[in-house]
Amino acid sequence: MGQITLSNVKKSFGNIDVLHGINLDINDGELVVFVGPSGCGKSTLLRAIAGLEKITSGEIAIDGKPVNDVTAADRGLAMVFQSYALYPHMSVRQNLAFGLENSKMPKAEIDERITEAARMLEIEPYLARRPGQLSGGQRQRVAIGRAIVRRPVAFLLDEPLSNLDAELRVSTRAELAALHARLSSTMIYVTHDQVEAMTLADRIVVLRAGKIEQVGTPLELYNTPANRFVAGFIGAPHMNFLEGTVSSVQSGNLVVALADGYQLAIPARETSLEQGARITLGIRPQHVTLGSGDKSIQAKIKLVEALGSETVLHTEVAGQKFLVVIPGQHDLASGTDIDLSLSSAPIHLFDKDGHRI
Amino acid sequence: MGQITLSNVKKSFGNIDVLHGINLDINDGELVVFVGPSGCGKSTLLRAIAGLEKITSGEIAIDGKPVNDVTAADRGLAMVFQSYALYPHMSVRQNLAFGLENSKMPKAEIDERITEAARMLEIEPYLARRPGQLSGGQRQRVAIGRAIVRRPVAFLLDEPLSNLDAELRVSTRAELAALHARLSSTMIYVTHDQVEAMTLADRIVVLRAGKIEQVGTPLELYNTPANRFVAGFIGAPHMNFLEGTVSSVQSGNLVVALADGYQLAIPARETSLEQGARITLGIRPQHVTLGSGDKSIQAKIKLVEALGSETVLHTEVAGQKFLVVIPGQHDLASGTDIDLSLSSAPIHLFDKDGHRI
Amino acid sequence: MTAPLETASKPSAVQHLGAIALAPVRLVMGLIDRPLRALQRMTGLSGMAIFFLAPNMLIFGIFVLLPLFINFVYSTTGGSALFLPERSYVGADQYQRLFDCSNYLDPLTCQEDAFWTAVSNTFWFVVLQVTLMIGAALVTALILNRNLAARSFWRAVFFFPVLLSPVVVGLIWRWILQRQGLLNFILYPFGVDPYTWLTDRTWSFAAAVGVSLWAHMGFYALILLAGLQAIPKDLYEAADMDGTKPARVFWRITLPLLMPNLVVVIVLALIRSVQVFDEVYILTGGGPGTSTLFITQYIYETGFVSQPRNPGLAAAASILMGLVLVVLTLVQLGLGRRGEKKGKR
Amino acid sequence: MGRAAAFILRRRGGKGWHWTDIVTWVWLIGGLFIMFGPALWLMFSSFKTPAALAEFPPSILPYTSQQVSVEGHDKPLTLYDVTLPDGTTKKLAEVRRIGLFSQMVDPAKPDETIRVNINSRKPVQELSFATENYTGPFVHFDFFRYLWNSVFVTVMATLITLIVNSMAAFALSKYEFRGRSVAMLIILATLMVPLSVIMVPLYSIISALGLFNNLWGVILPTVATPTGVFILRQYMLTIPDELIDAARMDKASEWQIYWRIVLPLTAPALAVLAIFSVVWRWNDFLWPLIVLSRKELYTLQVGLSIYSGELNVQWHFILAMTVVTMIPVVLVFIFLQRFITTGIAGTGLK
Amino acid sequence: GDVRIMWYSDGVEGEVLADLMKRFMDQNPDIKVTIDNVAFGVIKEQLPVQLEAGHGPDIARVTALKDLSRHWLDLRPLISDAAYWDANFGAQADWMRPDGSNQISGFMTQVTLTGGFANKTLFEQAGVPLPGPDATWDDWAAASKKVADSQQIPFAMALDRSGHRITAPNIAFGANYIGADGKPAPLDKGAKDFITKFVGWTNDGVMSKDVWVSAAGQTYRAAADDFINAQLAYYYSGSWQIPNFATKIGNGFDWVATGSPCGPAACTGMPGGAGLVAVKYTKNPKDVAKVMDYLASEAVVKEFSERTLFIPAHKGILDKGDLNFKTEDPQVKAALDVFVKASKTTAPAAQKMPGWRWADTVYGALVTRVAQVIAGELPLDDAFTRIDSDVATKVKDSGL
Ligand SMILES: Nc1ncnc2c1ncn2[C@@H]1O[C@H](COP(=O)(O)OP(=O)(O)OP(=O)(O)O)[C@@H](O)[C@H]1O
Ligand SMILES: Nc1ncnc2c1ncn2[C@@H]1O[C@H](COP(=O)(O)OP(=O)(O)OP(=O)(O)O)[C@@H](O)[C@H]1O
Ligand SMILES: [Mg+2]
Ligand SMILES: [Mg+2]
Repeated sequence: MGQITLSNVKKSFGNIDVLHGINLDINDGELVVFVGPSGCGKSTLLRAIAGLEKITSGEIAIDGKPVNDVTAADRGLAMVFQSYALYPHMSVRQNLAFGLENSKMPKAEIDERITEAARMLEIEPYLARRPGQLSGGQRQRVAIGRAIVRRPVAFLLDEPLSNLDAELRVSTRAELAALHARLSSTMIYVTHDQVEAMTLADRIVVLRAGKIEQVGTPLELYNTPANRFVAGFIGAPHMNFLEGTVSSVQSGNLVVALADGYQLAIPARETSLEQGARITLGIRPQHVTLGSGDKSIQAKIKLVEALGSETVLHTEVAGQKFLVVIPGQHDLASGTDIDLSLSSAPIHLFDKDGHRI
Repeated sequence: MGQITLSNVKKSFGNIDVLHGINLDINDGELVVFVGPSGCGKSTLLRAIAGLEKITSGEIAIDGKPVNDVTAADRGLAMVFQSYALYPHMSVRQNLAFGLENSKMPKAEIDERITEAARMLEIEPYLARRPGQLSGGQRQRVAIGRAIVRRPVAFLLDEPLSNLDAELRVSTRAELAALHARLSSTMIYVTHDQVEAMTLADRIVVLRAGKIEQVGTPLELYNTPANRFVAGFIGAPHMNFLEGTVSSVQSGNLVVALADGYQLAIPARETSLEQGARITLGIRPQHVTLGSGDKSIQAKIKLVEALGSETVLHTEVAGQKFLVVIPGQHDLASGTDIDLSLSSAPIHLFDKDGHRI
Repeated sequence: MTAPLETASKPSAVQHLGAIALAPVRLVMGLIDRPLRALQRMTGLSGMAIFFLAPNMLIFGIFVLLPLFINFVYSTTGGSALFLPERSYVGADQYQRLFDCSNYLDPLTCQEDAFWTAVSNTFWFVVLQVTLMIGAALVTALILNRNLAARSFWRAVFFFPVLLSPVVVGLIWRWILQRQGLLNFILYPFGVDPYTWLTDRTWSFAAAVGVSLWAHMGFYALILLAGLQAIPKDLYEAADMDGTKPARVFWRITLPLLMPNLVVVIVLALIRSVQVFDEVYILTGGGPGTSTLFITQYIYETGFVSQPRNPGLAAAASILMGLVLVVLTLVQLGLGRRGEKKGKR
Repeated sequence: MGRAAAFILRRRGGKGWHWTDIVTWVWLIGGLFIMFGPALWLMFSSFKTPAALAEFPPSILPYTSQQVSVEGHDKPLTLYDVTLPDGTTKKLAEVRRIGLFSQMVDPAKPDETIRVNINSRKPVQELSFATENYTGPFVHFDFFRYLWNSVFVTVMATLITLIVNSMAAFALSKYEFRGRSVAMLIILATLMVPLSVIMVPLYSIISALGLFNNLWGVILPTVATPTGVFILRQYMLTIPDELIDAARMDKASEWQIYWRIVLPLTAPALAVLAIFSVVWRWNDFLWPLIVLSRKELYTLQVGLSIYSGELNVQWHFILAMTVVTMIPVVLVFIFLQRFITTGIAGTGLK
Repeated sequence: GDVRIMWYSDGVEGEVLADLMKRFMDQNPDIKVTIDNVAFGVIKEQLPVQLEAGHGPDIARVTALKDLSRHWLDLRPLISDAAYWDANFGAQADWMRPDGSNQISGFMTQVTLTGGFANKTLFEQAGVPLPGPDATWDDWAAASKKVADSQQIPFAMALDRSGHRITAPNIAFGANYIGADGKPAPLDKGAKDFITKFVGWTNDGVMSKDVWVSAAGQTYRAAADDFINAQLAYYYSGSWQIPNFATKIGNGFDWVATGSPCGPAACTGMPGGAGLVAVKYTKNPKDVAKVMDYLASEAVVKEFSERTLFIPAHKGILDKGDLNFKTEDPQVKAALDVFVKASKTTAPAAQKMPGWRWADTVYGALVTRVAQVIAGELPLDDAFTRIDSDVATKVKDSGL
């Protein structure tokens, strides 16, 4: 009831190849989040699973049965469209009821489900309105509501919360999580929001240009990204990358020379790195602290962004951009030089092809 | 050149009142961010300024001249629509060029501007496509591009980055900021993203149900929210509120009794609080630390969300929900009791009407 | 947030009536749904496409295609009998006769001089009428689409002539344009001498064009009006924000997005102007001389009026006319196809 | 008043007259005269007597000569404005006309006859509506029966047209299937066939099906109009496919998509087609004339046609009945045209 | 049983017939007669289609009598007194039966005769005397021209745009369309003479050009409205205009029927008219015969004619001359009398035309081409050859 298997799914629009062979197993009841840069094929993949887009080759199976030739209506999934696609001629209530009426549900139950969904999404006051009379966020909530009243075996959610305010987003996210827990239905969730991805996902699938880069639990991806792309993509602000060359390899220790001569000693795992190899160091902005010390580098502040609870410093280290996030509010002027300590920072190493070492 | 004044602007759709008298002065070259819950009237206000929505009463003036009767085309503003509103029959390039051709700009300059905007928004590969052949995020970028190539006296941006991935969002935001700095054009920016609001805004306008709640610089709003609503709305995750009553007022110190008998001593400014007054304490989740100490309370962990760089604890304090954000990853199980220290936390006080004390 | 309960779209009396009238329809539609779902499972989407197309095609096949085919058979027979079994097969004789000309540019050198006169008259008529028709219908639709006071009244004004039967249309205008007609009566005070508009070759041709424009313009304007409504409002808002002049909005936004509906209008206007008959027949009868004799009148006279009738020749002429129209329409659609694609969101 | 004027003369955007406003009003006023004027004149003419109809120069309003009853004459006499030889004018009644002279009396002094040259008299005209043009036909023919037949034909044909055509248009606009272009082509190709051309074959088919002298014989051949399919299909092309996708995700069957999503969103085009269909079927004349040869089955238009004889056409009746038969279609138009302005298809999308 | 009559009306004759049939049904309760009133167009264009398909009414009022004659029912064995029919309607019986048979198909509800009308008032005002009964076409042309010039009216004379109408003067000028084999002969001198003269008149403005150029092909156009509005001094049309003039002219001016002007060969009009015929596909031939018998009976024919102001075909009635037309207008009575009288002097060549199969073919070609000449599209000589070739083609087309 809700297990989805993609085998070598490819999709082209004319001569534009969008999906290049996707292989993925989604377990029943699992909540999988698709992330990836804009235009990488997330929506297309979702639409292919829904049955709205004919795939060019490969196979999609639901609960082991291939569904390539099953129409969208018969696959039994529900979807929240990135563009909402609300029925403009129906009131919000009718929009929500439509799917239920199609499965010949008794009127009373329809009403009950609508009431519940409307309460949950805070759209009760608008039930009688047409989509054209709603704000962007309200429309988006109706689109979510239309999917959840259905209680299908699997949900496909395409950036469902992108137009909601922070507070509503948190509460709706929590409601979705609760719903997922309650119905134990499979969910495929596309989002650009790091927090959503990290908190909701059982597994995150990182897509890039129509290919899967890595699949794993949120912390797996955060702590051990398979490559430079994933490392940069997971975590906000993104990981800092410093280019360097291996200047010496000692047992358990690696010395890396950065662009302008800085030398950085890094505790290295068993490694096959040669001296002189080009290498990239990855350091998350949150793991850098102010102050000089053991492993410290000098940086020049370019820009200071105060977010209230934390401050983001855009600095330059050895001629390369380097972000630092420090908690609290700080009175730092741009243009000043500061010392950054990396002593408590886990350092990720990537070879010249971007693979994790 | 871009100073916008709103005096008592009201707007109703039929008998639905959406804006209830908005007064606001936006200075030339200022970047003002509108935030507020979904459906509070941000888009409507933006559309009213743009001249797309006739206001019911009040006056809108640009550079001191009332523009109530000036058509949108003649107000000389540019807008990014929440719904994009791209011309479906034109290629991306034509979409971008359309506004420029209107002002009879030489072809060479049009090309130059398009090239620049396309580079900035990373949409060069799609210039020849129609909007229907783009992903959601790509469309949104085209919508932004269409506004920025115009270089108008004022930009109106309605959630312009909502469908972009984190990385792109950061870079586009930076580009917008640079653009703003370079053109020194006024910008009104609607967003639900805290980071965007905090980093971009000269001033933030907090709207709620068609009324302005507070106007101020980002840190003003963060540090001294005028009321409970603003306090809860600015900052993510939102501020914790603990309900309590004043149990004693000593000079310079206030003792507040929480629901289940906890007593909390707070350094108070000159205050006119009576003993027994109902009061709300506001504490930001980031300001709470683990461990017992001077001002500490006990909490029970309900849920742990690991975001990688930080961990969000959903706890219960004195029977009320209480969020805690602690940096790093922690192995805490839900259900356990922990001690929270408030010693370093600025505590906000709100009276029973929600006003800041 | 305190949005009051919805009052904006309180159902009007008409909507109530509509709802009551729709209830049985709902029921029926609901009842058919179940078998159709089964059908859909069995046949898939393309099967459903056939299902939706079938009733139309069936009726169409019986009442349009079949007669058309029979008509073709007619064109290969001779004699004056009306029903096929009594007619003799003559092969391509009728076509040969139509094409029997020593100089195609001079109709009088043809065996069927009337046919060629009609062809050339029809050609000029079509060129003139279709261009004017599309222009006028477009302007009317655009104007009626504006936020006018008493919109329905204005719509009725422009649509009114469509309600009149061709006979009445022809008649009114004959009364207006004849020597002692209303027009001369109105113009007289302005120092215009009474003129016999309908016996002047140029004027009567212009009158034929004008009257058929008058009679059918509302029809096309209405199609375009519906098409204009289908253009999303936010695009106009975007264009407004882009500081677009009305003329440019028209050329760059309205026109391309109206294309699918404009194609309807162009194709229909073309076809119907080639088939022009009734009102012009009443108005000018094809005169003066043969200056407003059009193909359909030729076909009608050959097939039904002249003694003895020649249905075979009439059928051949109609088949030729149809062929020309098919070609023209294909060209139109070829041009329109680009527009259609463009209009898609 | 000022506000009313401001409302009526509402213009584009704000202040001042934009050129489009001027074009609009020129077009509207011109339209009022050119489009509506003749029709209005037709309406007035329908109240004219046959003599007044044939009169040159035509009058705009229906006038007749005024009659007076004069003592000593059984019948009312026609009143004239007479210019007497001494240059004065007088209102006199004509007793009889003999050649170039007419004998007239002053209604006040009925005994005295005056001889007047016929060129110096002019009838006194008064506005008078020849209502017998309207009442006459009700006596001559079975008006309500014809009306019922017309209504039946129009309603049935329109309903079937709308359903059958919209189904076909749906298939042709929203599905990809083999033979789609061929079907479209066939439909378009047959647009070219004027009815008069296929009349005889069609007649054979109708007789073969036993539909001769049957209202269904009038209805069926008209309902698969290619025009309708074409109009609807082109309009449906503008409905975003994404809405159909959404409905499919909502487990809607294709039939439901057709009638719950596509049909309502096609309302403007359906209204247009409904108006056309009603007008066409109501005014249909040639084809019903062939199929219906019994007067119990006549539609109004066929009934009306009996006033066209071989050598004489009784225009006064035809005009009056044209006006009467137009009333229902005008009402239908006024009712349906409101649906034309409800284009909302795009608003459900982001 | 049921009897259906398909009937068209130019005036009140439909109501009169309905009246008569009501009376008939009162006397014959077993027969139900239904009158299907139709437009003349239906009779002309649709009835043939129906008849060829074997449908059609039981009785129809038709003008294309000869052309459709193979569909008519032979009433001879069914009617009560064939001799009465032969005696009174025999003169026109040939117009409506297949060539070479002695079938009785029906009878003429009305005979018409072409003839002229003069606007007496205009003549008086111009001081021009009306030409006498033996006046020629040239006399009328000259007189009318004088009237037109003095009274400032646009045209002196008009002749309906119709092959049938122009055939009357053609025959008066000695034309004979019928060849030795019964098929159309090429145009002879008589026809060419008048046509030449006619075209000359239209060019000189004596004859109204408008009515002839205002249509193409064989379309019928009448100039009656011009006459009614006193825009013509002399109008050549036919007896059927009388009721029309009566209502529309009223006492606007005095008008008189003049009979047909003379030509070198004869002074003749063209006969014509509509016949009531029985259709052989009827299911109740007996009842049909009863209805026909009733309608053809002397009293009924007399009443019908008197009320409709039609000239009857019934020889007995005409011979008795006691027709009392129901009108108060003395001009109408006078005019009808003129036509009744003229009907007795119709030239034999003219008498033959209604019963001649190819008459309409020749008429059609004449109208089409002469109109083109008048419109200046075709030289006269070309028109003559075209007329001949048009007719020849048609004859060939028909496959006979
Ligand atoms: N045409 C309309 N008719 C009636 N109410 C409307 C209409 N358009 C908007 N509203 C209502 O006005 C309010 C404000 O809408 P607006 O679009 O300005 O909200 P918003 O602040 O932009 O919200 P969001 O963040 O969701 O986009 C909403 O409650 C909405 O339902
Ligand atoms: N109809 C189409 N024709 C051609 N290319 C298309 C079409 N639809 C989508 N694409 C392209 O396919 C790629 C994937 O699109 P998709 O909508 O799946 O992206 P996405 O991952 O959902 O992006 P976003 O986060 O911006 O929504 C994009 O580069 C887009 O330009
Ligand atoms: Mg997407
Ligand atoms: Mg909004």
